Amino acid sequence: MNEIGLTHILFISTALFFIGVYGFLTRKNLITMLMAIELILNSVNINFIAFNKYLYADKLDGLFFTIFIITIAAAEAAVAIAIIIHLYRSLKSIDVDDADIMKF
Amino acid sequence: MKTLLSYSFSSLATHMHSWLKNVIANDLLLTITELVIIGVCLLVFLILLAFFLGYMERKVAAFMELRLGPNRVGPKGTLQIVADTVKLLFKEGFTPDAADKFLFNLAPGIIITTALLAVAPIAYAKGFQLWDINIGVLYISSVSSMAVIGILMAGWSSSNKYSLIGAMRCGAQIVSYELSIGLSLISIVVLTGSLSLNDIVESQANGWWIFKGHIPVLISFVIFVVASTAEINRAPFDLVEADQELTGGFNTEYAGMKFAMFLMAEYINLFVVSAVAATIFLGGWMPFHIGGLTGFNHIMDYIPSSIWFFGKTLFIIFIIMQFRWTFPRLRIDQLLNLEWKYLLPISMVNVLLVTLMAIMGWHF
Amino acid sequence: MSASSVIFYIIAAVIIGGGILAITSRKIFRAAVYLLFSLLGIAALYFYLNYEFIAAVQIVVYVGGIVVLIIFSIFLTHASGDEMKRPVLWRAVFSGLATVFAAALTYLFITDHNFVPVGYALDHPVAPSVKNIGLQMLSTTEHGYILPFEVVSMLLLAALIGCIVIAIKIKTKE
Amino acid sequence: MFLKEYFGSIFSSIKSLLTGMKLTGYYFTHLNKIITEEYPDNRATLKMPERFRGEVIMPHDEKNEHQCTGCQSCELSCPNGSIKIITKQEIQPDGKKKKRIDTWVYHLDMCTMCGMCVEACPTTAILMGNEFEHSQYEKKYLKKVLNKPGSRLKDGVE
Repeated sequence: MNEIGLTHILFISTALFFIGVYGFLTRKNLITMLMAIELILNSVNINFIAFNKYLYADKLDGLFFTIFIITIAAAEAAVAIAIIIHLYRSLKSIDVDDADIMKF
Repeated sequence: MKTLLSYSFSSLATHMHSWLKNVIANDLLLTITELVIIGVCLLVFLILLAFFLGYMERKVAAFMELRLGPNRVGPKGTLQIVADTVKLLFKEGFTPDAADKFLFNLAPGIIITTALLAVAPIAYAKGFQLWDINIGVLYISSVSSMAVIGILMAGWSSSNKYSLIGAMRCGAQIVSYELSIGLSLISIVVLTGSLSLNDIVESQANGWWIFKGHIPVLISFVIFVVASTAEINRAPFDLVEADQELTGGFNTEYAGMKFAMFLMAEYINLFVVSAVAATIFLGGWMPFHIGGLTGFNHIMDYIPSSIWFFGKTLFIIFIIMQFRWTFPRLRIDQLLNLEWKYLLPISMVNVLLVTLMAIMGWHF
Repeated sequence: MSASSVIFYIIAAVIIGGGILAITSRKIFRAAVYLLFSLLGIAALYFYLNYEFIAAVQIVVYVGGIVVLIIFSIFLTHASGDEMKRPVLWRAVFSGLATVFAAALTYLFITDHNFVPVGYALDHPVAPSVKNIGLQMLSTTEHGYILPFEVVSMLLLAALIGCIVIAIKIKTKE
Repeated sequence: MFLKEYFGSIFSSIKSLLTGMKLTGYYFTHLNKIITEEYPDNRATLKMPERFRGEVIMPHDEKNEHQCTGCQSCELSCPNGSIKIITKQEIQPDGKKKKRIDTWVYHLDMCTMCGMCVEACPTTAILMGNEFEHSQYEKKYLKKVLNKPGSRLKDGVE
């Protein structure tokens, strides 16, 4: 454990964050964009846990932030998928470029 | 005799560890060797277990239908399942042309991996537990929720309508029944105050929860058995594979060894579910005691703890098998009605009752 | 190199490899499966850091919930065997450049900054056990999280109702 | 009212489930009730149930007489044409000509043991037999003639 420092874990979370950002920028499909968002949220979770573990071992606040982020991510994914399915019903496509009308 | 009773496997494990330490100097190599030894032992145990359960299921089914069951290969048909395994081994591993080959071949692996992962924290006997994790119950329920991914994967990648319908049903079924499983487990967690399976077993030293916990625990035991039968896709909730309507559901396209892996995962899941039920409600490896009758209790103590554990587990397995050969299959709407209209509300109210009981200290 | 660091590098490879494949794979179901591997790797990382509770929660919520939801929506909106369009070249190049530069910048920050744990923290670590988490989650004192807990439960209820309202099929009289 | 219905349905369903499990449990614990016949081993003592349909037979009495008048209603009622009756004209002692069967051909390979011929027969000349070991190497052996050579119609059967 001693060889693996905080910076190792921060590199993972940085890489994951920017992978997510890249995916969010290049993908055009709503579901894959949602996946990219999940990656970004998870990289943030890793950061919270790592800081809690290595810097503030006397508190649990990072852990609580992670729990709340996971909860909110679940709610967000559920709502997003409801929207995607509704969009698919009206437009027969879940491509962001096709969803160009303001009300449907 | 006393030494035999207080015998625990931890001394054997430490002994083996020190012996291996002398033989293998390298730390990394030592860890890998030990992991390999444990893994091989576990795999052999589980394969033998799957063989036994397969034989047991055929015999139980036959006796309940006034038949004899397998009785040709080996004495009393005991080698029938071995013959079946050999046949499955030599069968062609067929992959459909339109299938997504990568996912098609990955799916049986995922399913069997999740089944194997859930075996880890179970306490088989006194002092014999592979991984005494402090969140045992949560770990098992989280790992077993991964099996749905494998089934969805198998159903989608076969690119076959039957498989896809089977996978959709499976998703709806497992995701909904997981809720009542979780709630019925929580009722015992509330009473024990710990998620660790070891602590839960220890808390039942003076009586199993099914006796100590009055009616609410009985209700959650029944809910657990019913919902876990649905979770592992066994009849009467086997409409994921539903031979008559879906020609096999998600495993329509599978043959040979890949199909054997699905089959083995089913039996391991059956074992895990029954072992969890036995651990949580029936006291795991704790012997059966009646307060006041010291002589009787002493006799019960002489039975080894592993026999208690496996006896209870086999009892639950037998009940689940009896479900299979007694009840007709449900329709999908009946299945979801049962969960969302009956099991979930009842188990929610039940958790409140159990919490009240735990606060007031009404249990023994 | 000890066993523990080998395990760490395997976990890191699974997380990053899964993430990269998840956003580049052109078959959408495969992307979801790679995402699953990435999320499982993150759960393994939590196990590695001895945060078992959060790892189990990660598996329950992400693998048992969100990935299953995503796969369900894929079932409902795609046909088996479809491939997605390749991203437009200039968009891929520019977003790739932007992310690489930003990642490099962050990398510089991380390597430059010297993270020093507070001495008090090292001497009095709190075990992230379920008991401690539960006690602190529901306490009303300084580091208690009872208010966010209740707010999040309200949010979940709102999300539940919102999903039903959005996805419900309104029967029109014809 | 709603609550009463709800809990009533729960209790009645639990009761019905227990009834089913009681039955299977009873069978499981009463192994002497098993009805499986281990066929090739117990061929000597095997006793088929009376209602078993193995083939169509035409019983002949000790004077080599059968009861078939050659009315051909069995041939008409057979759904897959496995019965073929060839008739002949026979001169009676009083000089009248009567229709009698010449050969009663039974194609066992086409028969599905539905038993409709037996039901159609007005004189109960044919029955379903219990014999079931019919396996042959060639299909032609499955074509059988049911009336024995030299047999004649029993007196008094019209």
